[in-house]
Amino acid sequence: MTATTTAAAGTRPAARRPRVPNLVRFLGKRVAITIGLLWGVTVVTFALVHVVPGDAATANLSEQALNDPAVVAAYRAKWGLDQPIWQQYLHYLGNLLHGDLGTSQQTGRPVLTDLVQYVPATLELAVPSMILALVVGTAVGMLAAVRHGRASDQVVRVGSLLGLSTPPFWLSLVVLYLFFYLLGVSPSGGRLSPQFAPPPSVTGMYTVDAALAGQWAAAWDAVQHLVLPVLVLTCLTVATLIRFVRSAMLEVLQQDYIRAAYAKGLPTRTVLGRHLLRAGLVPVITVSGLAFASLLSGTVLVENIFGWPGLGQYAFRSATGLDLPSILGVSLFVALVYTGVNLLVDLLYGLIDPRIRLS
Amino acid sequence: MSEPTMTEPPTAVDLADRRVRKPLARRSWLRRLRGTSAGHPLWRQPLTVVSVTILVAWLLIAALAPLIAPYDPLAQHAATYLPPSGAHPFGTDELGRDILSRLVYGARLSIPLALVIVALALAVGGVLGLVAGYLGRFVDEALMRLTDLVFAFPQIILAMAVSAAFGPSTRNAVLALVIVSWPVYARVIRSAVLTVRGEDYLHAARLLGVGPIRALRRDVVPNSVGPAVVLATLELGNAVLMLAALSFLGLGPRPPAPEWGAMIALGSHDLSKWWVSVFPGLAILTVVLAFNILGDALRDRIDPRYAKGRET
Amino acid sequence: MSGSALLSLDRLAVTLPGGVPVIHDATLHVEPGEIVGIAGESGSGKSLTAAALLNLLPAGSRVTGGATFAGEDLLGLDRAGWRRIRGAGISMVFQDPTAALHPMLPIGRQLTEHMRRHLGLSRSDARARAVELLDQVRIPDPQRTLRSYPHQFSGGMRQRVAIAIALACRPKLLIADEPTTALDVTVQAGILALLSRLRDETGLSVLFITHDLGVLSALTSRTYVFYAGRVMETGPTGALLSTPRHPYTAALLGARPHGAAGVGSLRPIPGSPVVPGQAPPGCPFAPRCDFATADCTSAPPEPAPIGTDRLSACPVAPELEVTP
Amino acid sequence: MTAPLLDIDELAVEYRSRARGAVRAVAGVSLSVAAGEIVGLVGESGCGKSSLARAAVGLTAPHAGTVRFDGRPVTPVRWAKRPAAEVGLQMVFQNPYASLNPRRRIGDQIADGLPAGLPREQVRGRVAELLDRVGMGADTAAKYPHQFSGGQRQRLAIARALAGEPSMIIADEPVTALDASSQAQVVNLLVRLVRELGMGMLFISHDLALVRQIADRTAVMYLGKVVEVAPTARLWSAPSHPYTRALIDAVPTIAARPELPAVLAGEVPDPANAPSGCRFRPRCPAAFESCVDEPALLPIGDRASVACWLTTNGATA
Amino acid sequence: MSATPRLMRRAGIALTALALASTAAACSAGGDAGSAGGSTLTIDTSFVIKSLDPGHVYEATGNTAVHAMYDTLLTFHGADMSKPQPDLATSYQASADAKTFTFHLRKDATFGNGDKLTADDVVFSLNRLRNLKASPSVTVANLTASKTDAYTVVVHAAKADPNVPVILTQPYTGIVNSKLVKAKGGTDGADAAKTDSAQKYLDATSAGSGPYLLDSFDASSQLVLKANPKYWGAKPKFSRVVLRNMDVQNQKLTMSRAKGPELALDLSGKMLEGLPSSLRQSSADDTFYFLTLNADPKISKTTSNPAFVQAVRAAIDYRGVARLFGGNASPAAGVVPPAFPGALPASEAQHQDLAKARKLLADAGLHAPSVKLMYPSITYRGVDLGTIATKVQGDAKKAGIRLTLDPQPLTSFLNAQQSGKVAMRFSPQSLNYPVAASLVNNLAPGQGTAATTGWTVARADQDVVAAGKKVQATLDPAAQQRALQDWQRLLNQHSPYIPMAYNSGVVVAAPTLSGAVYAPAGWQVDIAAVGTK
Repeated sequence: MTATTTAAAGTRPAARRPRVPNLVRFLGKRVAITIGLLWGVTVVTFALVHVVPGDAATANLSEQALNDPAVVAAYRAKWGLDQPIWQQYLHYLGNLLHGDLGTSQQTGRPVLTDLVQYVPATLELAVPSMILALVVGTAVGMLAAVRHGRASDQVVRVGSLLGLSTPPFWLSLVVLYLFFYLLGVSPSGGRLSPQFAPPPSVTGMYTVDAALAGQWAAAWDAVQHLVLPVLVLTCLTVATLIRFVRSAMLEVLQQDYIRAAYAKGLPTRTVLGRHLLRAGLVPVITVSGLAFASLLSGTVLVENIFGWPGLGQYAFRSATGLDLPSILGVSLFVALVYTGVNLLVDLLYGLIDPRIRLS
Repeated sequence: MSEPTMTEPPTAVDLADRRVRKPLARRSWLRRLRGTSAGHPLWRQPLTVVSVTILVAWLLIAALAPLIAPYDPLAQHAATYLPPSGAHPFGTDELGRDILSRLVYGARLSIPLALVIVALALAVGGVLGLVAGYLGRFVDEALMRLTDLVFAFPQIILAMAVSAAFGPSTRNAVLALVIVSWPVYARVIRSAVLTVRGEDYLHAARLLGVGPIRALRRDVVPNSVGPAVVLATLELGNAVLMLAALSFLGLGPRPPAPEWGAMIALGSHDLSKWWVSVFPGLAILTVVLAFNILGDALRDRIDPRYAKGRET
Repeated sequence: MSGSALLSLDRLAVTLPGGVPVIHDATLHVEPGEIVGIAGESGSGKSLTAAALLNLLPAGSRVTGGATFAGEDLLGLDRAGWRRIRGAGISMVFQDPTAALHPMLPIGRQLTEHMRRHLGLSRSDARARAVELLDQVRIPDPQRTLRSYPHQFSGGMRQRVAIAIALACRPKLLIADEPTTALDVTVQAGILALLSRLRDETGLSVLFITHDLGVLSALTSRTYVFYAGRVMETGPTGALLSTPRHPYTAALLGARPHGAAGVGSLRPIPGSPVVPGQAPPGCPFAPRCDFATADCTSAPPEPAPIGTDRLSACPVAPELEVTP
Repeated sequence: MTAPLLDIDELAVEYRSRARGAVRAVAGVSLSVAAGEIVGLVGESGCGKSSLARAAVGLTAPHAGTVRFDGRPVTPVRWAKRPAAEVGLQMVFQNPYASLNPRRRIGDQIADGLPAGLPREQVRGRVAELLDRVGMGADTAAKYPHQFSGGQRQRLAIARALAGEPSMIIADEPVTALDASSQAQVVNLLVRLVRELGMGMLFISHDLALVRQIADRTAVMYLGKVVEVAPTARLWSAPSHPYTRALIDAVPTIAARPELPAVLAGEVPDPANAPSGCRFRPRCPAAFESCVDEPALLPIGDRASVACWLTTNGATA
Repeated sequence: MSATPRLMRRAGIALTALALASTAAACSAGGDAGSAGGSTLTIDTSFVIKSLDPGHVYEATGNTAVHAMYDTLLTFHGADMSKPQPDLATSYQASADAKTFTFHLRKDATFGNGDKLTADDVVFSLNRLRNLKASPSVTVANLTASKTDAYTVVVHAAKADPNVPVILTQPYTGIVNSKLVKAKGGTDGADAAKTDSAQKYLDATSAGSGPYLLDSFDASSQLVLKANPKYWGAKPKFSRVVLRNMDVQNQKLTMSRAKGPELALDLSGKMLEGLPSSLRQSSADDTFYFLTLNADPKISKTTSNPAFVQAVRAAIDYRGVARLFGGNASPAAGVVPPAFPGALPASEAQHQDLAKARKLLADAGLHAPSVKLMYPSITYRGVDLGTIATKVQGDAKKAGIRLTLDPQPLTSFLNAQQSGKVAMRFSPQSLNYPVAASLVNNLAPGQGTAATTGWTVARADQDVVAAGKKVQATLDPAAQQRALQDWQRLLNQHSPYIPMAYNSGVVVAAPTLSGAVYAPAGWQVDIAAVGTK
């Protein structure tokens, strides 16, 4: 009682006018945090890679070459591995500041080039999955919340629990078995059927690139390759989303302003579509950010099974090859995505919830 | 404390915090009534009964594995890739091992390991979160940045890296999963501690001359571990899944351990031998599902906001 | 009771899901242009009565008895019927204006959306009327207010906005559920004055729910005293508060700080209020009542007339001589 | 007059808020409470009453000024254990649902205030005694807070405060969260204890009528400052400050001829942007030129002071 | 010296593969819109490639492509590994001490840009290769090239090595246009490892005289070769060759439906099951899998006990192990795979003899010996090495030997192996260059692999040492092969190596293709030799 009044007291629009520097300060702080985080990522990765017995020379030289100290020394000199670790680290940081992520020891190409190639493949999986999951998750979660306690709610609840409990790699195999092996209606994996050459790269996403190039058959083929992995990833994400949306919406449904909206004589459609959705969206956005992050990591296993040459595969290969520049590149990219998504979530928050705007 | 006039913008990682925030003290009695009317005892909810039954069954299977398994889980019989039959209800694998027996023994790995992972993560995260929340300031800031750092790596990739770096083994897999999962608990406990730090009962105790350590033990800890414990039960299923995922990638317990994820991996080489993968997958599914339902139910009990099956 | 009554409840009973009875045989009427009070402590069922009048009870609640509004049987309404009544016939102001306003929708939107629906106004007409309304509830700078969000206002201002929203579709009856409880006395005075003025200017009927007897005295013409979901006593507010005819009313008055100083002048009501669904058989107040007899614990006493315009559900009421 | 038990001198409390910068919730307040005295502190929400209470008891560090309890400065509660000499200064909190640890038995919480090392038997006896004092049975000690209603909890919280054998109690809106019937019970209990034990009490409330009922002296706060303090009867019958008058007039009363309470124009400004000069000036019906300067709180007779140019000009002139 | 796990590297990259047992499961994806036709040959392979610079190339895909772009002094035709054939060198003479080799170059060879190929280019290429100190440099570290005239080159080996002509067939010894490469930053100086900067250029453009030129190269998707219009030899059948990066299951799928000129390089073992019989398969057993038991008692008392080694040897179910690899695999007889002259006949394949194993253990007083078995946790040619290791573990258990499996990431495995501290390990092995005798360089006591196994000359049986020396000293091919077989038989008696199974590389080609022969020579298939019927 009194607490609410206290919070409300002495506030008038004039006192609340957002000042521009707020946004600048906010973004400035976020950039600082992000830079700190990225720095932390480089330190941790460097440390992790150097704790491991064996180094990049072992991973990247032929066996008989390893028996030749001259070759090993040459290799180490070439990649700077003969310097003390702190010097290697400083060197890396220096290059990083110039936007140079170094050269992958595995592919011999600049890490940036590798990322530019593998990231779109993963995004081609993750983005449609995320969109699908968001649409379905929000709709179903809201439905369950509105029909709270009824049979349909129970079905949704059990369904989402099942989704959360299914190992993604197993689900991938099961859908492959069903749709590829038994029914023969889907491709086994990869991004494109062998008879198609990859379309000229614009976005790096085959579906889009093929469409842009007017290669409709190839675009359609790429879409078919997307179906199963996207299905699996959507299943994973949608379960989390449904649970979250449902509980967020339930929380909102109990708010006085929903009752007030009904009391005004608004039809259910408006109350749910405007008042409920708007308020329930805020927590949903939060979880979407997290879900997208976990989706990106979920792709590792799914990429593995569907032979999808994406970031997860690249990361896996870099990790097993102790390819420090690549590992660092992937880690930095992922951390950047993570902070970017967080920032986006926060900005979206502000967009949706005026109370948070520019505070 | 001060009158916060604006809600702080929550960051995505605060999600875990808000998932299980403080139990409500004051609510309209009407709402409370609605909550309690649905607060059936655990055993009255059919779903919970089913999940408890499944879990108990698995625990029994794990405990009595030698009695239940028809064969030695490691024995390589002559006949490889036998489809399910009377002699081998779930068939045999590439090396002619009985899949049913391996499943049964696999329960001895997955379930206890999940418990260990969650317990360790809870312990590590709990202590750090408690310290950060209670000490605040620099310590808190440092810990939060550290958790950010862990969150910034996708869980499975970090676990993969750790596990790959130190070589596959049960211990390293557990270590890797603890490393990726402790920050969630730290955050939850920290935010619970922050809440408790603003609670009047803590102030009242301090005013009565209760020292900081005693207050921590009696007022702070008991009132802040609850959410983390609830979270832990919800994470048990996740731990089983993550462990299986690592094993699937060959980074879990070493062969020939009958780890379910590794068993699925064996089957993935040849889809036509569907039984090699399908049964271990179902085993994982049932265990995780049971853990999840139970965690849900427990949360409903502890946090009345979630009564009647409201989750996350 | 009165054929011309705007709202009349006849032995209305409400049972919440799970079979918890919360309101018993509530009989009540509101005349056009009248401000009627409902008094009672938390858990007395006064808010649920309000919720029942707008069909806002939790799903699965059961309502029996009679409820007529402007000649229409409320309990027989379908969804469309309720949509018609809500907002345009009966509207409501909630206790906590912070919770009752959608935090993420601009005030203009919240103020106009139901007007456009109920009154069929165009966007600009609705906005014009919104400005008028804000003016009516004395909110400065209405144009800017329409673009603002609830959090930019103080509690008192928010409650004024909520009242404007409630009045937008020219309802005949306004249910005000503890609208000033969360506010400071100085702000409360403003809201009370506003409601009184609105009644005078527009002929609005108000059902005013509060636990503050002083507020009742200042604002209402008649009062119903609720306890444990039952009407204990009813009558003109002045008379009811100066010569209570029910021990509960008297006890409420006694527990209230009043008049000259002096410790001990507060007379607490012994015991604790009844928990809904756990009312004792008989008169629910009997366990806390100084006048209770064995009869009181057998069956709940029926409200009986005292004089011309009062009712009391206490058998000893006629002999009751209590000074507040 | 002997030295006051609680002596607040020019106390200021500031908060840092990200959105508003430094907010001065209490802007230099002097107030004292003598043993056996009940001082009421009233004001609208947001005027700094609670901040004052918390700083006075040591839960927040004051930004400026001092608080003395029994002659010694009160140390803010931080890492160290509270000095034994200060345990005699206790607080009763506003929300009885939040001021008892939900996970500990009532008895244990009360025992927190008893000297360490007391034999268990004595602890039990003392707890029972304290419970009895607040009208609760000895069996209460083994129960948990959720088993009690709000009014009962507040009584338990009082029993806990009594465990520290306080000579001074600061009660911060102790009955605001309670129903009318429980309010009376708790208030009566507090007043009786203060009288019986000869304690002093600072009773903070936004309910003027209630304060009028129990306080010996009443202080009125507005926007972080005390604007008037006087013996309650005098304050009520002859308020000197326009704000005090406005507050009194706003209280709805039960009368034979109902009358709407008087309305005070405007609202409490944001403490972050307090008006210059007299803080009440923008809302004051009697404001005049002098009010652009801030009036000091000056004595106007027996134990009464007011900060208003209307009165003090007259008093000094 | 030899035996790079070249193929293992590919395995590390080729992740879990799905065996497609049914060809009925056809892909619904439509059309033949992009299928290669006309004079384009399509080669499907799982890319393992870092560089197309002959000075750096050593992985499978790179070797295949470089072999098509760069001529070498000598070469092999098809699967015949018996004797190097003329290529850029029309003939050569080896000195009796196997230290000096004189090559006579053909005079009509030109590079892609029309420059004449002379002895200068050969000398530059070979010396640059040595001085780059990259992975392939090791093989030629012993060699120095010089010219006597514009078309005569002398290669001098510091240490006698009769296999120099074979080494000079390898793709990395491909001859580059020295003028061009020098202009692009190349050098053959002693400091080439630091100063040479031509790799970037050579990754994008070919500077060779081979039948094909590089058209385009994308390390992740495809590599396109076009016929060299100025090629001195017979024009290859296909004017354009596309090497496409394709995972194994798609190779199987695409080959199942192949209509045009197309071939796949990575289908082997179980992946071959269910392929249409019309497809042409060419294979050669060129890999072997073996266990290595450390002979150093300081590392392990158990594995250094010859009786234990023999017991393990007797415990393995060789047929069962081979079966796990699929159709083309066979139980091993010795360390030389059947693709190369000098292999032991299949009739000498080893057998399981559990009774013997138990008896050996009992006689040696070894009761329930326990050893850790390390292996790289990779999937190789469609088979998880963990499965094989588990099989070995199961077999050993039957003989009363307890093996604990210790899978390691490839890198850690290689590192541990290098350290020489691994008690027992299991890995696939193939020849570095296609001469079986090269295995002696690596496996003989004190040499590369032996050194990491603690098998020093002092610890070795002197007969084995002598047999190895005999192989190296014998220059006559037929006699050398006999010596090799004797050496292997002795290895089976007295060495810490237990070869378990051979596995093959396979080229699967569309029915219309000819000349698509699997070459166990390092380049998998000679692209220029592929034609149509």
